[in-house]
Amino acid sequence: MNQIPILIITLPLLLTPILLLIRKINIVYALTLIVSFINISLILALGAEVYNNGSIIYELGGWPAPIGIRLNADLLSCYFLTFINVISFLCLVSSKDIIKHQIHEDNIYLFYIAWLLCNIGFSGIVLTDDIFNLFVFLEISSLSSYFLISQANYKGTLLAAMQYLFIGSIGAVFILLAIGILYAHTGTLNMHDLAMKIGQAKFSESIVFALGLLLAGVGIKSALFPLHGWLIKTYAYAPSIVTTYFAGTSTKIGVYILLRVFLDILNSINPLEYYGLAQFILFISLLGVFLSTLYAVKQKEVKKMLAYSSVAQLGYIIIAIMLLIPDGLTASLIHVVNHSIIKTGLFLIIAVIFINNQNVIIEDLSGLGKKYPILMSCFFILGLGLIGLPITSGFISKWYIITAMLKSEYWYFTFIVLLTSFMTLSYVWVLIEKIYFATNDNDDAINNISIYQMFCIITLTVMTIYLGLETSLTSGIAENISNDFYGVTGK
Amino acid sequence: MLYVLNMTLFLIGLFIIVRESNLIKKVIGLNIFQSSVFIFYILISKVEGGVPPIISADQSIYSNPLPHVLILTAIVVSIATTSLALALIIRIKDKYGTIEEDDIDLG
Amino acid sequence: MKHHTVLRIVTKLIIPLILLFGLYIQFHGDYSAGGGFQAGVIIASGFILYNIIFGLEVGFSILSINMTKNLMAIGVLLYIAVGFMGIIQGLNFLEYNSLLSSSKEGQLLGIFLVELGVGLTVSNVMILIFYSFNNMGEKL
Amino acid sequence: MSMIEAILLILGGVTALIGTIGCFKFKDFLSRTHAVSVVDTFSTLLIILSLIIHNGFTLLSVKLFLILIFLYITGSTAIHVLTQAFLKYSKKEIIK
Amino acid sequence: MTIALLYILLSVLIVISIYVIISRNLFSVIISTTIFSMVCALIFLLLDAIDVSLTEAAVGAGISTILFLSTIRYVDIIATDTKKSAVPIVILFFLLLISISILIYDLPEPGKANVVNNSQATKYYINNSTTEMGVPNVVTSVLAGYRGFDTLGEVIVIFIAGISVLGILRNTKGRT
Repeated sequence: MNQIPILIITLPLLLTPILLLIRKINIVYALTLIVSFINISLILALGAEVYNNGSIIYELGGWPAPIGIRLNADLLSCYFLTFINVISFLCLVSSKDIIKHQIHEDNIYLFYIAWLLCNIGFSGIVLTDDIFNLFVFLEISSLSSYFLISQANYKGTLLAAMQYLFIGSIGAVFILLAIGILYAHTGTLNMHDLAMKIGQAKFSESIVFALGLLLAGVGIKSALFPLHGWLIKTYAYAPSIVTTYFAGTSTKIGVYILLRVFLDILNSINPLEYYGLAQFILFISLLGVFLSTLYAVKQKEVKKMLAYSSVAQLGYIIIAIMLLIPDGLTASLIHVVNHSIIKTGLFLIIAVIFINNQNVIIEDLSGLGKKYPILMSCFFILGLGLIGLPITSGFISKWYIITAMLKSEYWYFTFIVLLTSFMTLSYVWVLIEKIYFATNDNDDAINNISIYQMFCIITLTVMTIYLGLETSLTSGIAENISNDFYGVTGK
Repeated sequence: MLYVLNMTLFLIGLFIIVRESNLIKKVIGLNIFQSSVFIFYILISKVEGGVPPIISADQSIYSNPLPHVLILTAIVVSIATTSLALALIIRIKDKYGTIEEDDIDLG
Repeated sequence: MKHHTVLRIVTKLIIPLILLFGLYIQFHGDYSAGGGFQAGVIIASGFILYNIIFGLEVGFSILSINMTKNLMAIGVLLYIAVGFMGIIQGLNFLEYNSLLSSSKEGQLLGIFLVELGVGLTVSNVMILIFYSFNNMGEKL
Repeated sequence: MSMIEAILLILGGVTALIGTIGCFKFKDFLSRTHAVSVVDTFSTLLIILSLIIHNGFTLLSVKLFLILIFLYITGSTAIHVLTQAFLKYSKKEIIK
Repeated sequence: MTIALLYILLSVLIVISIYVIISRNLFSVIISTTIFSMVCALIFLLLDAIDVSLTEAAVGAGISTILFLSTIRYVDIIATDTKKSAVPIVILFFLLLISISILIYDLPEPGKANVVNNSQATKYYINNSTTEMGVPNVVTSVLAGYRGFDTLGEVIVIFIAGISVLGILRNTKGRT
């Protein structure tokens, strides 16, 4: 029996109570890093095996599918697992100096425990093959993220955490009710079993209700356009390292659930084609892309600007999925990874430089080009990636999205994508102009950027360039996944 | 019809969370909201003429135990959320001086 | 609460009953309603009642905050350790057959240990939450 | 036998109802608690007695008897504490 | 008989939740939440879910009341009226209620949900719990045995609640 899938979840899990017993910051930090690193190597091993031999199914407690819970590691899970854990590891490596300034000393070990648990939640969501188990892991990640957010000492932090708690719980309860309705119609909770039985069950209106609830719940988790309010506040007021972590992972998990539920489990009833659901989401997200880019241009605070930009980029991902063609899915999967890396890098640079600042406004960036030459060239490259200019990975994902649009019936959407790219250019340019061409009047001392933080930022930048030049890695796997999804139904 | 009453409860919970400004009442609304979903699960688990799922020799029809297990887990999640929310409320009162969401001024 | 004679005597009278009921729920959960979670909550509420009547200082002298932290970690560890027993013996995670030679006995022991872990964690978390809510200003 | 059970059960229900009506009918706090506490204890006794008769002398009846004792102790203590609190804080705002 | 009682109890729940909306005194709101939980426990009991009923009684009426009461020691007991207008949201409420009622009309009535209650997993649990596990209480055997991984998740959730409350409330001073 291949034990790797369960070790990815249980190894960090075994560590968390031990960390609570130890409570010494340095040991806690070292152990967290070691286990995260082991986890990444496990995931890479799992990914290689899944890529070569097909998906791995792990039955917990030895009980077969509809009776017990099982894990299912397929290509999509490994794809998400890899980048989420890599980002988590890089953020952890660079976290130590940052959180010393932002989090109460006695809380640091709790902070790392919660971080590990949040990551376990993400891994569990991605790996599980049981729809109720997915809800449980969703709650694990949400609860620990409420805690992580509340730890900053900014003015709006507690309120942001509270509002995220309410909206997140509403989303979770929606998903819970939807699972209940699906269970009432099929009598099973296993995803494979459910996928089979939902096709045989007779059509009923309550399934439509369940779909609506699922869409709302997933939309809240992935900050789909009208439900994105929590994201802005959370990103602006969380501890900056937590913002960095969530920018790359938390909303992508929402995208994963959307893919898994709507394109995999419920595929046999074609949920997205009911009443033009796909078109509805398509137009809403398009509006969202446009409006949030507009907001981003208007923002004065850098974190909020990047948060609005995240909403816009998520809009691209959703639009690409909702084209309902294999190329669209490929494009969205590529963009998920590329955007995560770029956004994590940008937030990480902001977090590293402005350790003590409550709000980072654009003026604060003035003249940083001279103070931190290496960091700012990284910022420049990542900014280019955000716009989608060549030699960066952002270009590749924009390219795939536009190709997918041209292939589908919505070719005229490309204009909007180009337009928003120009708007992105305008707000990224404002930042870069400040960095390189504005003179700073205040002489703040230069922060010591530790070698580890430097390493993480350069890694992310190199990844951006590498994925922009060598596209076979992401696009090869993404094409495999989308062929799996659409190949079966022969669309 | 029972489901309609249940969904009324569901919507009232949602209504309280969305409309109320007092954070404690919001948390109570969240509890009501979650309870309505618990009742939904238990409603579908009932078997006519069944007894509680404790196996004994003189019974053959039992209610469905699986939703009970799921709801046990969900109740735990609900109390965890409630305690976290209440802890945040105490801190909010400490920091902003009020627990009325409308009155909190971030200015 | 020094002058509430009735309250104090009655509390002393019923707390053993509450704890006993909690233990009954914990260990009789295989045969009737109940299990680790319910038992943990009931035991915790008995202890919380004691704290409300006699003051937190007395409570701390019985079960300090560090102790509750340790115990809740040990509860989770117990659960995960039972799960890992399966992996060590080449079976799956949480496969209780491996615990004893007979499969049925192994399952029974596994369920017993797991419920014990749940009960330990839940009761200590509830007590810890109560402490945190009522002991502001002192070092937690 | 079942006749006695039924009568006890109905009596218990009716007394509990009377107690609740009393709780709403009376105006001031002390008479309200009086109505609830006295009548409630009696109705509990009646109901549990009827259930014990229904079950005969089994383990369940012993449990019911324990419940009765527990309710007697806690119920009267609760009312005692409530009244004490009223006497102590009646001039303050907490109780309206 | 059971169904009629269920109607009554669910209506009681609705009345209590409307009282929660109307009342501005947090103390009475919290006590009515306790009653809400007790009525929920009764409903679960009527529907044969004895374990859930016990849990709801212990958690909803026990621990969560204690936590709420611990919280209102620190805050104002009277909630102010919200300034938002009620009319549009009430209209929205009834529109949603009507549309949901139409949508869920085809759900199987309680007691007759055969797809769920004759499903493979349920039958397996009931037939094999005693022989495989030696545990007559099927809920316990499913909870800790067949779906033990969910319960592990449950323990982690409560563990997170513990560490979060500890971390959030640490070192906060100057409260009355």
